[in-house]
Amino acid sequence: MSKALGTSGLILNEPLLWERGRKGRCGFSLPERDVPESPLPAELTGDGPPFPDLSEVEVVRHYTRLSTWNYGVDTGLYPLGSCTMKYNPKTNERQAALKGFAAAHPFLPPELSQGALRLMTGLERDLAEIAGLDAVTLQPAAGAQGELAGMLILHAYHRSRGRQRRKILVPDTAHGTNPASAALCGYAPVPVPSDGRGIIATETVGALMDEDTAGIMITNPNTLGLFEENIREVARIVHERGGLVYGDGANMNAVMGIVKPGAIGIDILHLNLHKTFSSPHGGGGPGSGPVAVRKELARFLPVPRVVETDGMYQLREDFPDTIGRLLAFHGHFGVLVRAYSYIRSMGPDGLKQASRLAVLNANYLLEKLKEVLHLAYDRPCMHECVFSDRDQQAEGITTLDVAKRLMDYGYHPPTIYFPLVVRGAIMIEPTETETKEELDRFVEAFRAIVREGKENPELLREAPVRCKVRRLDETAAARNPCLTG
Amino acid sequence: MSKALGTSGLILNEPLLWERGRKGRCGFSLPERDVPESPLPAELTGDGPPFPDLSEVEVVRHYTRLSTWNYGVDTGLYPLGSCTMKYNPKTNERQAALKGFAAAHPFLPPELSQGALRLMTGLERDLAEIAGLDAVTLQPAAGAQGELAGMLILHAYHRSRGRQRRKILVPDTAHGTNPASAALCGYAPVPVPSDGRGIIATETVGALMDEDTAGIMITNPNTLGLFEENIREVARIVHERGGLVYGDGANMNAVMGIVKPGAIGIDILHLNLHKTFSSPHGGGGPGSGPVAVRKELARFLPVPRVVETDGMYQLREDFPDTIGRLLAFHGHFGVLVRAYSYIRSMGPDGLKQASRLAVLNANYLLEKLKEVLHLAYDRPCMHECVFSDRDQQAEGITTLDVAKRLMDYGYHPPTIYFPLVVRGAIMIEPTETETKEELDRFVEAFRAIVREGKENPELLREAPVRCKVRRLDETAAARNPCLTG
Amino acid sequence: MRYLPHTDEDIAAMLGVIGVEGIADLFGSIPADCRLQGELRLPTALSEWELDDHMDRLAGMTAVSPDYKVYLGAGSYDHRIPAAVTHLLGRSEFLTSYTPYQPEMLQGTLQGIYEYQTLAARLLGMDVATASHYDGATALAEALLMAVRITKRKRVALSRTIHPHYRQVVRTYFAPTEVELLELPFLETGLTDLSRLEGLDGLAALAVQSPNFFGCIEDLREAGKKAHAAGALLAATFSEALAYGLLRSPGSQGADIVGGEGQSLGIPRSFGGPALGILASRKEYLRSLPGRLVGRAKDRDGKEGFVLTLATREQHIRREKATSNICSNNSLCALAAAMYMAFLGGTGIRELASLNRDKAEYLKNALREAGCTIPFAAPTFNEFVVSAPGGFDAIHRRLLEKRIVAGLPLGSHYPELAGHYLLCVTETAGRADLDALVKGVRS
Amino acid sequence: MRYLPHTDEDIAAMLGVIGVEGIADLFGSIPADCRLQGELRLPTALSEWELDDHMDRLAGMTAVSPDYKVYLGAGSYDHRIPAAVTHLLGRSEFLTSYTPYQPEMLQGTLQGIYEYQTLAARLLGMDVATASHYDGATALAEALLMAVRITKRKRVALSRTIHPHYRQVVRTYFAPTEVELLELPFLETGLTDLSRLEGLDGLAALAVQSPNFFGCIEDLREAGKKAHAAGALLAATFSEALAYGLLRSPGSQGADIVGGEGQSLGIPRSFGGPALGILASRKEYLRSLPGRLVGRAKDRDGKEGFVLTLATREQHIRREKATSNICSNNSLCALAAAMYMAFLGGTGIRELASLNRDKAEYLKNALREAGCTIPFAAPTFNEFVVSAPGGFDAIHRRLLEKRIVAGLPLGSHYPELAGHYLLCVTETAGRADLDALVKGVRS
Ligand SMILES: Cc1ncc(COP(=O)(O)O)c(C=O)c1O
Ligand SMILES: Cc1ncc(COP(=O)(O)O)c(C=O)c1O
Repeated sequence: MSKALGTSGLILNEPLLWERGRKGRCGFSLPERDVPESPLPAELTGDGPPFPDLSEVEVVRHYTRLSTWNYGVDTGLYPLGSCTMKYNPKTNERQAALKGFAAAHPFLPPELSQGALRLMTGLERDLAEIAGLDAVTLQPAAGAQGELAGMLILHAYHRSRGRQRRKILVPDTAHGTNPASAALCGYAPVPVPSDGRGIIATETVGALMDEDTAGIMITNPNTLGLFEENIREVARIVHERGGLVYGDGANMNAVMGIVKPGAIGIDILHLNLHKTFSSPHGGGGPGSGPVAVRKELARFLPVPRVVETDGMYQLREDFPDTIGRLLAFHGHFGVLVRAYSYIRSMGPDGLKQASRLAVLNANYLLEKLKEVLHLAYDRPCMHECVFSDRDQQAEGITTLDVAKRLMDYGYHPPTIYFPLVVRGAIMIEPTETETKEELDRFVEAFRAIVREGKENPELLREAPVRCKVRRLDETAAARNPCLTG
Repeated sequence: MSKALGTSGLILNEPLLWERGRKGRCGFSLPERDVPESPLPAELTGDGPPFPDLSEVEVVRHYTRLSTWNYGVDTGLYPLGSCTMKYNPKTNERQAALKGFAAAHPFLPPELSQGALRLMTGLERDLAEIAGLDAVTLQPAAGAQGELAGMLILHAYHRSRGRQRRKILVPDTAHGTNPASAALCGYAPVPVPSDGRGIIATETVGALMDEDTAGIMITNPNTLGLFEENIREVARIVHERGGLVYGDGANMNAVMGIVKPGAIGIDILHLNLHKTFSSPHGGGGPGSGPVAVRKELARFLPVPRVVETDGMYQLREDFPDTIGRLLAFHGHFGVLVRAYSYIRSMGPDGLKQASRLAVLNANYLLEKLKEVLHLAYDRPCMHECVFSDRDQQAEGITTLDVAKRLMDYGYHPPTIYFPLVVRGAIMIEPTETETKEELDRFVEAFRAIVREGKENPELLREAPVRCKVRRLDETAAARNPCLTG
Repeated sequence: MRYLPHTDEDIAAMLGVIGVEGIADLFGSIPADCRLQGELRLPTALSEWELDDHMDRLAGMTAVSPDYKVYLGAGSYDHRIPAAVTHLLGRSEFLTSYTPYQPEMLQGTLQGIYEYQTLAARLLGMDVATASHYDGATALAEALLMAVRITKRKRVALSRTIHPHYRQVVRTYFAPTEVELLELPFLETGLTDLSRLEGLDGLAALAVQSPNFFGCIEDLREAGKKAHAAGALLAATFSEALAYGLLRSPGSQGADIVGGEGQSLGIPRSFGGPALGILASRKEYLRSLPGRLVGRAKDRDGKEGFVLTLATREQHIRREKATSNICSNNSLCALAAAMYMAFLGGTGIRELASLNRDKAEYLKNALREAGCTIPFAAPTFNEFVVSAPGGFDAIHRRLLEKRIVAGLPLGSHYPELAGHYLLCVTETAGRADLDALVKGVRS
Repeated sequence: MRYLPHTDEDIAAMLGVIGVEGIADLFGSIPADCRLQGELRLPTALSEWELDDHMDRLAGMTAVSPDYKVYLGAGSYDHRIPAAVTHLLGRSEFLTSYTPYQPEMLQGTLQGIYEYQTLAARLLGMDVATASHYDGATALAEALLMAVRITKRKRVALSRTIHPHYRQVVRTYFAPTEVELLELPFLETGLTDLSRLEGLDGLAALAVQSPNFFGCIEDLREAGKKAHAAGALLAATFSEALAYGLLRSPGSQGADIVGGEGQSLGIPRSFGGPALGILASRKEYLRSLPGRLVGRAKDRDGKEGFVLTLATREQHIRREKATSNICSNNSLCALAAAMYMAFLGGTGIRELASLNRDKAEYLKNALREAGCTIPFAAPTFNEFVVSAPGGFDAIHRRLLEKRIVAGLPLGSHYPELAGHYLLCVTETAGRADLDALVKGVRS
């Protein structure tokens, strides 16, 4: 039974929620009313929101059907570059659902929330060790908010030194959140072009870094899947000229236990728990983007911070130099539980092995796929590799066509058209949880698609044909946006 | 977006388990070895079973993909006649998973298992009340084992009266388990033909019931969805001639709170918790088939029985007349928890309303569908109604073709070719949890299919075309059975 | 009520289509004297939240870990179940589907059960396994009924080392038949006295459990030889399926039919059920097997798929002539077992089984050192019988006060073993727990 | 390790294909002086079962019901979550998928979020809602940044009755900007003193929370009038979304942008996160909204579907010119909220909201009768401030001994309210619980 992965099967259509239901139904078990009514003044109350009324089974079917139009990591390979779509362990879900975590109120007095606070402290310590840095905040809600926290710390740092700076260096391979986060702090991003080998040359930074530049935001390994080999030199230059080095740790999955960012010149680093530390992406979030800093910068970390005194943990806000608060409460605790569970399950050896195998998988794919597709930088990669549609241009086939055709083959497409430095980029990050067999099948799918591109390019241009819908017109959708029903 | 329910979408192929994996992988977290090895004598041990070795993600994907080839009640309408495929409430799953239930050992001393025993007593009482009978055993594993228990009780009863009998009356509309269960007790089933109105005539029973006949097995409402109107007379005759009346309560969903079987002459009744009482079918089981009996028969019930003394519950086996034990332990407790949760959630009014609406739904379907299909008995029904393919025969279309085509429309087919008294039977039981809109759509699907049958019968004969596989050759499969890989 | 979707308008519209006034009119075919006057006397409905509280309270009234350490086996075992099994089994496509009589739309269940059949057969070294039976006891009863059908003989010998409840169930199933059930005593070693078979004629089957109820590993090869010599079938049974991660399989030792319990394979104890009857046989008895079987099939395009097959054995086709009355089986439990076996793998199951053996042995030795007696000398898997000078009862009571349930008293099932207890140790017991138990014995 | 599938043979074969000796060779591009010497100093790996025990212990060290009765709200609310929500949200197709950048293969998430946007907009009476933001505080901060962008003004007025943490977050987000943040005091009634707006010029936005931090229902209509008169936008915020099951929606009262917290809608408290930032606005500000939006689209056959749209506002297209830096949002929480709103329905949410109000009112009255003071006269939803002659601190402490957490002390955020507590009562509190609390107050 070795056949193509993708095939067609029965799925069910399902209307919009409000196209179902009948006034008066209710899928919720309303608690008994055991107190008298006490109506609000009429001028304060409305008619209640115009929601459809549905029975429990209708709602269950609605979402069950919707779910079958989706594709998750549990469905198959999800090789989105820069997203680290590794397997999300089921035990983590058990832990996060424990009543003592899920039902805990964030304002519980410290003596009534020691378990949660202890977990946070443990996770802070683990992440500090992995980052090679001294202090950690778990508060940022996602990578981008981690970046914002980092930029605010940078900002506070320069302010504390008496002179604010206006620019920040951002490599051209950086993720879009980097310049956007910098801009939120009023920093003008200065693009740093990568060199012919896909990394930042020391001289380029030497030429750009000046006294009005707050520092550099650097992703290492970068989004081409390449290690920034000059990182120590770059950091030296930045530091020398009074700047700080911000590390985007979204690609930490390549180097856990192999490189400690703090040891190579990074001053501030954010980690994506929903990438490296296995918490599920949930169709777009929630994530969690803890930030680790050097000792000297710890005073700027957001509040509250978890503080231990004599074995008693508590949340404290009395840090005068703090950048302030980033979320209403203490971070995406539910995500923290999952990351903590993952780290405890893997242990130091497991984490390192995960990185080693992530890099092995990526290089194996690189090696096999480069016979099929044009490899942007022909050298060994770290956790991901970037190809392009250069060799397909003759047939008028684009990266988008290839991506859409992959769906018919049963795969989620890789990240496409990013990083921007590679035209028609196809950015593949297999992660360590994929088997060799799966990678082999994936390569065969690519090979078949490239062949189809030559022999019958329409197959690609018309793709996908197996999904619930064919190619959707995103341009028309944006021209006439319909965002509510 | 009102369009056909069934459509085609992307699903993934998946090989057999042992076509995956690599020796040495393991998807299980082996506990630490904290004791010395103590190998068994070599002559006792083998090489271990030849299982494939898989990682956790491989197994997760395997079953996730398999699941997408399936159709459950949560997917859509499942109108299998005689199966009562009602919605399976999610809260019941929560309750059954509670550690104090799921992890409880069946041999726990009574003082350490009061919660479980109390629940069983509560459920016994509820079922006795619903059945209108005096004593209940929760032990039978499914409906068929309930029947066996009932037949054994019948057997024990006759033995206790000094003379065994050799025959038992079984209506021709009965489910196959009825004669099979009777046969297990050595009773020869004597078919009782139903009359022109689809029910048992008193005279027929009068003619067949004799002193060598142990009793009658009667399903009420019967599998044609019709109430056995002569039940009291039939019971009187059977009782008069020394027999007992066994009730197959699989169709209890029609009459909860409306008819108490014990009050209309039934002496022994089994209930299907996985039908009437909402526990999920699990792709074929586990079920649970409690048996309720009249006071006089209680002494024959299987052991152990739950007995209360001064608020303390315990399992007791000291019942000398018992038919014995049916399962290693005390029944499908996990299923009992679900049924108990359901009964508690519905309350007496809810259960009765469920039956009322089940009957309403069936009659509504009957009324609308009889314009489309041939109705076997043109009279109001109880919880289900039976049609046939009579009017399709001209086009050479069979019930099977219609059933398979329904799949393409996104519906699980009804029960077909049962009961046997209706040629080409199409037996539909919508249950109370379906909405009017859903029933309307279902009727439209039938209407469209019947039209297709006239205009383009190949569409039916080639159906299904949307499922993962097309029509499977069951005959060839049985001729050359391949049951393991 | 949230499960009942009908609004008053829905009901009115539907009644209008049917052409009756009220729902009550639909019950017109029920004679007045058949109708319940009044309402059911049941507790009033609970909200979802009241139910949660109520069930939390009930569930809180049973002794489970970590509050209690429970060293009970005897047919129901405490094994770790991966969170992933629970998750996958909860997929509603598996949980809420019916028996796959319509195979095109239930290929998931069908392939899953086909794989279960295969893994179960491999575990036991047999040719075929059915789609599942209710539990170990009923699987054994059906195995013996089957042996009687195959051999057309009327006598069955059961070892007394078979789980007493299994033997009771066999008795129940055989009560209406004319088959004679004999019991074979056990030797000092804890093993079946097979010598008692000699001279028995007309034997349909010999039933032996291994590991037996005392945890001892029986000599199935010898049992097979003796049974076959008598022209009978060897029906093997077991309550601890995990043992076959380590032991030679019944099939390799000569078993003709195997009916036993699969609860250990990823199924929670759940106060005794639902569990999993595993029923397997040699190929030649295929058509005598009771219950459902999944087989391979091809569709019209020649594509591979799966169907329920050989249904002519079953009650829905053959009615009173069927090989059994079973209809619903324990399918979801079979699927759980297949998942569990898949997660473990061949390498994992062997390691896990060894760990069970080693932990039990650790406790056995420690108890012996602590002055307890281990009456049976035969090697055991993860259960063993223990006593003490003057009996183990007082020790058991003392341990109970420390929230340790130190095994099952055997006296009620084996009067000669009064004061003896059956203890079970699985991978869930840490060495510290075991040491605590022994300390409790000593004190 | 069960998550890592590679066998030694796999690794060897793969290295062979790559043409290197060992995995270490793949790290050749990392300069030697960048490599970690030695190993990470982390606790060694736990088995799944050790992890379970460890986490059970940690989770056991927080105070939750039924052991504790916790009357805390203040931005995180105790509402019932149907088991069906938890079940559906656990479907791996929702849980383990990425942002739907490839819409054809993620129509489930997309339709689900489109429905969320619609229900969120309906709840708030706004034209559009985004696909979600992190939480209420960040949604408010983004709403205000947005108002500054729209109006190009540099002054924002925040009511002091806005959740103190929300105001802190706004400060954090605005710290690097030149925008001036003003705070409006509150009146004796517990409502914002809107008169302070008079004379303020250059105002970009007025931010008001309703129900406010004290539980009091603000006069949004008046706030809107005042804001608009000043040429500013009204940015409404809220921490208790359920209130809008009963109250007039912010949109109907004149709000231009709404940024608040949706945790009440089916999301567990989870020690404060993840929660759900709901961000909505009037149509005209659509293109200034930060974060993802799902819109309808048609495929090549004209079939309806959904896509992420208006991405030119976002960082992955516009980088530093984006309307925000947000990338991952709280999508799964938005899906949970949509499910929750679907289960409740329009009829249900109104009833549930009323029940919250009525239960809180019951306690408020009972406390007043028991001698407590209720300092603010304005009507409240399910939270209110309480004090007592001499302050509520002693009572709070006493109740804590009875495992009742009777609200949040307000002194640290509002020094003038030392000794005052903010209590929250939801549908989870039974009358008997409330009576017990009052009894504890009295004793
Ligand atoms: C390199 C990099 N940095 C930052 C981010 C932003 O992280 P988040 O989506 O958690 O905000 C991403 C996300 O894809 C990323 O790939
Ligand atoms: C009328 C009737 N009786 C008995 C049974 C047997 O029940 P079970 O499958 O639980 O053994 C069924 C099952 O379909 C049935 O419909």
